[in-house]
Amino acid sequence: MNLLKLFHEMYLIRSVEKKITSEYPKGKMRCPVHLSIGQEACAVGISQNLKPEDIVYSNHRSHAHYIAKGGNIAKMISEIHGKKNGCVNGVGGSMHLQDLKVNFMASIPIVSSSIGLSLGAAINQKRLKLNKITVVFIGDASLEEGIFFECANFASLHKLPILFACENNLFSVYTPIKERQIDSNFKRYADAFKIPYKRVDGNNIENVFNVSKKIIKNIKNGKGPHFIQMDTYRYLEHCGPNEDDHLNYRNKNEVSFWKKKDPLKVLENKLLKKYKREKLSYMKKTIHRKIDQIFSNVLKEKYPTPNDAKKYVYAE
Amino acid sequence: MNLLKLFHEMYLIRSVEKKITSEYPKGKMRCPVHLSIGQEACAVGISQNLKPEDIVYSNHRSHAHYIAKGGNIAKMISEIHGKKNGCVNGVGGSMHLQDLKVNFMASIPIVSSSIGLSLGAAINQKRLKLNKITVVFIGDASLEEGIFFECANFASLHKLPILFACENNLFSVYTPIKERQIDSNFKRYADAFKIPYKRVDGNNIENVFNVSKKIIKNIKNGKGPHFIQMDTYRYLEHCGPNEDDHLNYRNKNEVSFWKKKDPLKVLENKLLKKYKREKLSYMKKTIHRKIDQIFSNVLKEKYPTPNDAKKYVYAE
Amino acid sequence: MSMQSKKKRQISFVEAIREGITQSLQKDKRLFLMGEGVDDPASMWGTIKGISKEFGKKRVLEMPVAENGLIGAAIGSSIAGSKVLVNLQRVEFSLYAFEQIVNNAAKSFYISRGKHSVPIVIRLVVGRGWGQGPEHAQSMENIFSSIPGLKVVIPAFPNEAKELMINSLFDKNPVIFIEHRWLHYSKGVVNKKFKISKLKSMTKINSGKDITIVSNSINTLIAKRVVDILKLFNIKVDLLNLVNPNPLNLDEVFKSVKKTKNILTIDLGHKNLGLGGEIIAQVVEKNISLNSSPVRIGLPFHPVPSSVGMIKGYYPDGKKLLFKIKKMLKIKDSKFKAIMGAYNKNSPKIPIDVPDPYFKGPF
Amino acid sequence: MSMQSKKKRQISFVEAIREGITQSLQKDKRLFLMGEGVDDPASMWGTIKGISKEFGKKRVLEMPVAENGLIGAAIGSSIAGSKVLVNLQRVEFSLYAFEQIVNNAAKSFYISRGKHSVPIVIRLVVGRGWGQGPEHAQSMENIFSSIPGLKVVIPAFPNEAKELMINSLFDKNPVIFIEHRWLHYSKGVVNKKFKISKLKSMTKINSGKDITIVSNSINTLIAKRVVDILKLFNIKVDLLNLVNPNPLNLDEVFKSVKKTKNILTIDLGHKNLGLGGEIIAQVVEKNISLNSSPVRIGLPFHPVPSSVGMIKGYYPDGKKLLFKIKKMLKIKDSKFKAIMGAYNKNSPKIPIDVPDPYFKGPF
Ligand SMILES: Cc1ncc(C[n+]2csc(CCOP(=O)(O)OP(=O)(O)O)c2C)c(N)n1
Ligand SMILES: Cc1ncc(C[n+]2csc(CCOP(=O)(O)OP(=O)(O)O)c2C)c(N)n1
Ligand SMILES: [Mg+2]
Ligand SMILES: [Mg+2]
Repeated sequence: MNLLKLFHEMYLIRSVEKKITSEYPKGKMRCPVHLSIGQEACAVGISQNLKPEDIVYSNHRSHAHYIAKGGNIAKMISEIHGKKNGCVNGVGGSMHLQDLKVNFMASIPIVSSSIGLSLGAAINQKRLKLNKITVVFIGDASLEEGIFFECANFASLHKLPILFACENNLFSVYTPIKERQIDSNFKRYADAFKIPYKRVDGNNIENVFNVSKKIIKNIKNGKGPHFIQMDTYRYLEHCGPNEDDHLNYRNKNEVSFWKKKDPLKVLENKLLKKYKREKLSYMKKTIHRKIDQIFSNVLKEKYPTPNDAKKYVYAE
Repeated sequence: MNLLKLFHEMYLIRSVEKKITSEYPKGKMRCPVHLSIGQEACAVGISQNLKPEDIVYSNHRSHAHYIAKGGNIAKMISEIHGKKNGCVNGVGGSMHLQDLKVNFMASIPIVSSSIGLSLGAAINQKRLKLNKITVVFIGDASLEEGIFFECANFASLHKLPILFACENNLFSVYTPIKERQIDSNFKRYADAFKIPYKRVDGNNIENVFNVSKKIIKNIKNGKGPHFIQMDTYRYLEHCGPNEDDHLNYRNKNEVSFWKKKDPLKVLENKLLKKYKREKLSYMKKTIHRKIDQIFSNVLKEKYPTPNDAKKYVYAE
Repeated sequence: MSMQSKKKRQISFVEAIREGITQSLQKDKRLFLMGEGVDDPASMWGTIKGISKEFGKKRVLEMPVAENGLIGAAIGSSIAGSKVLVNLQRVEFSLYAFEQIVNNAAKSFYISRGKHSVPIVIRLVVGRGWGQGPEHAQSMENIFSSIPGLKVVIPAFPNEAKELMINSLFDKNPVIFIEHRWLHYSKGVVNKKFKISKLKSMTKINSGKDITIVSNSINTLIAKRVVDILKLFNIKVDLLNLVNPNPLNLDEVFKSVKKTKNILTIDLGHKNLGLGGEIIAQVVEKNISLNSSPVRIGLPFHPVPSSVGMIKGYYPDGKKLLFKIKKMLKIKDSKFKAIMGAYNKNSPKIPIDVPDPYFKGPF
Repeated sequence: MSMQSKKKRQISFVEAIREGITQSLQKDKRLFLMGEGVDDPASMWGTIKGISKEFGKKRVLEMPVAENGLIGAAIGSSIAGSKVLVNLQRVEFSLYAFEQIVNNAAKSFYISRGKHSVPIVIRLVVGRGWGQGPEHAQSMENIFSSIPGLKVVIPAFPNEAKELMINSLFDKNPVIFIEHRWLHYSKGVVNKKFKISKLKSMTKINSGKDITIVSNSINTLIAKRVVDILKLFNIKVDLLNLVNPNPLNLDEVFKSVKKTKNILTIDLGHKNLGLGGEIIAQVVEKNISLNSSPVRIGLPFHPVPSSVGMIKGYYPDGKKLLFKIKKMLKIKDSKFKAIMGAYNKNSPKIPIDVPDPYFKGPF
């Protein structure tokens, strides 16, 4: 486990998203954005254990998953700006990121709709003995849609190489989990299909990394589907670049509890015991420079045209 | 527990369905029929604990549920014959039986589609403090459709007065459960939602009756949803009046194992220790006479007209 | 407050919806609300704000993210005697519940021979803007309108929104209530009174002898702006606002086209297999003689892209409409130039992915 | 075997489908089957009988009763590089998977800018008979045809069934393959050879100058019988069999109607918002001059009842068709009587809820 690498990835994601929050009000990013600030450890901890050949599917809150899997950041920023050189030429916006070069197959904004697709990917991996796995990132609300259970059943029955990676941030939009499910321990669901289950502090990157490393090894060794529950917290509003705690739908203590456990802070404090502050500062500066560059480049990029919009309705 | 009554109900159902098998080849019943022969104890054992005000929903295999709840048999036979005096005027056929007089709300032929409706009925009962319950009869395959899980979650979250009454006859059409689910113990699913669960021999009417009696009391007492798994077996083909064991999709030993445990035979043997054979013969004869009468009356009934078909598309 | 000032009260589409729902909840104890986030701070863009406070949690049931079970439960509750208003933030979320809608909502009354009525209203928000993209901006009124047993209701103006909401909530049939996201911003005069009436097929927004336009939702606003300009040039449009396309009753369209001998339709969704095609087919089946070939406007046959660059020309707008009308009515170039000039003067240049200020009304 | 006898080989629609699937499985290793009961004794009315034995369980994946997950998985497998044939016994079962079909199947190619193609075929059986009733006998080709990105394929004859099955399986797009239950009984000459060609919009079943009829599936058989009778009376029909209504290309219809100046359409499902309406709208938009008002035949706007008593007149039949044609072509009463006589002679009286022997072919 390379802690510096883990920090680098998390810091990269955080910084990209912070840049989005500061630029968003200018009105150049004209699509809804669901930010992962606070949840970076989940995406990074898992993805650092994946090979480029392994498949990842994501949902509406896709930026962290995309970057963690190695997705091209410039293309993501272009996509959010609706530019032609975006990862899907501007046709999808933030909720439809994909980068096939790293098998980040797709982000699907309909809750749980990606689970069926992921199951299909895993069926393929098993049928063709590809020795690859599929990870599907889902939120806590995803476990309320029937399709999750349909797919969990089949995955277990056929011992498919799939990891259900569930980020439990305790909310679906403004609605707390206790108004939606009987409790927030998802072992119940995994047990229903005899799927091995682990629960980790999703803000603790070392934890996520270590636990998912073992799980992913198991899956590759043919042990079938696994479920990992990562408890974490989103800092900003469900959709958009702002804080929304003035709306009082979340308990103030809960918010500060989680912010104290900020995944970057925790790791940074640890790193500072081993490395000089300058080393980290340099890393950060490099990251910021790269991001600033991307954000200034994107403004020069062209928009796609109505003619582009007519393409790719049908394959020839 | 009135064993004679239980026997009477089961014998009635069995005889109606046997009559259907013998008359069906004549081509007067021109709709698909899914018979419950072999599974009668499930419907009767539960329904004998229900009040007329309690609501029942059924599926494609609805005859036993309908009769056990006290549905009008003549109207059912008329319905299967497509006659105007059928319980839904011939518009639905065997797969759409309903008799609102006894709150047998509907039979829904799409697998699991009734579960949502049942949840709604139970929401009503709870909201309006009606002190009634809803029973939804489902098959083992029903537990594969996502909507079951969606509804189980909500039922548990809101402690709704609903009984998931699952008849596990080990098959979905020709496909055995082991090709569809990881095992045939459904406690896993109930546990996922902390729903109290009981498993009974679905061919043992006393068992079904006693266990469901307690469960139904619990539900009425506000203990929320319950799940009962009743293991049983269908004798005839999935759909239609014939045996189909020559197709060899079921193990011969399995078939004879279950036939030995025939719910009627078991109870009849017990009754014969207490009552004279004549008493039972008389009961049977009365039942047959009633059924013969119904089947001869139905032939004189009128068909609905194309004009009838145009009615009730919209409520005024 | 005098009758006069009452009549003139202006409120937004959002407030009109909320007033309709609130008054209906007061009038009918059997009615309750279900949905995801029905009790949250956004509360469906404010359309149900404060309702759970006013009426209590029993009338406002928060649901898990499980549309199939949720809509099934709404249908089941209504069969059992309640009335349910289901709130979904996007039309796409209802796709998970399509089986329940097509089989149970639409057919229970039919199958039960009138014993099970299904008085539910499913609010579905459709529409464009801010790069929502291919899975958050579809419009499916044609699909819901093709299913017998469902009603489909589509308001265009604040007063209609309230009126139709009440009428839908007091209709005994399952109603798919389609709200265009951009209309939420509009304002207009809305009667404070609670009044139930029958759902009517369409409302006449303008009377004229030259051409019939059939549209609904935001397209009626687009058309109205054009109609008002054309009026200045003595071109008179019969503008019919098809608020209830299922069940489809086109008597008013037939009457209108017999008079104008010209028909143009505007679909909210794709032109292909849209309502416009059905309307035109029924008109020509009736052998109503026409002075020009019927014209349809609607979305092209591809998904909604997210980027502002791509959606140029994707949605119907006033200019497109004017060009079609020019051709149909053979308006002379010189006159048309004047018309366009007037139209442009009246239409500020604004980004394509945010609502035009015109849509704010007042109406 | 000589070329001649090869050409004359007659097999059933069921066998034709099976042959198409079998040959495709041989040609393309990426293809596999999914579904409920794909390996059972009924094996989709025999259309996939023996396939799991011949190709092994790896090519035939039995699935739980979970259509949404199943179709999602089929789409996901195809995006990942496989090709999948999904088998559903009734169109209604696909309604649970509508979200997957509308969003993921139809839009993945578009959203991924051509990177994810979705080569799946979803077989849906539709159709009438034996009291299936309101939830087992619907027909939804219009709904699937209204969704950009999906293809819809509807064979009418055994040779078409094989050809279209192969072409669908080798098409890169998601195909909804609609089989009418009654066609399974029909027989016809089917080429043994495996041949991939492009999906065409329609096939011409008969050439004529007097009237254009557009139909598909079983309605094409119904029309063919009428067309053959009319031929005896020197009335010549252009009979177009619309095998691929999505994407809809009506060039042949326009050409035909320009010649015949009369058009009649037959919908498999409800007439309202059906394909017929779209066809007629496009014809009149093109300002093609007509000698008679266009006519549509299709199912009335209510669910399918189960009882034999109720379905009289529900489905299109030859007589209804003849009456419409009489009116359109102004056929004299005396001549029409003779036509009817000939038609009746050729049409045995049989129950309304079982397939007419005519539908057995050979075609
Ligand atoms: C089928 C469907 N229903 C509702 C929504 C609206 N919606 C978008 S994100 C979201 C919350 C999902 O919560 P969760 O899965 O926990 O992810 P989180 O946003 O917390 O990361 C909802 C309800 C949707 N996109 N799709
Ligand atoms: C959604 C859906 N998928 C498939 C079917 C076809 N089908 C009818 S009954 C049945 C078997 C259901 O099995 P189970 O629930 O165990 O009930 P059983 O027939 O064994 O009583 C199936 C698959 C259907 N009616 N609905
Ligand atoms: Mg969440
Ligand atoms: Mg079963």
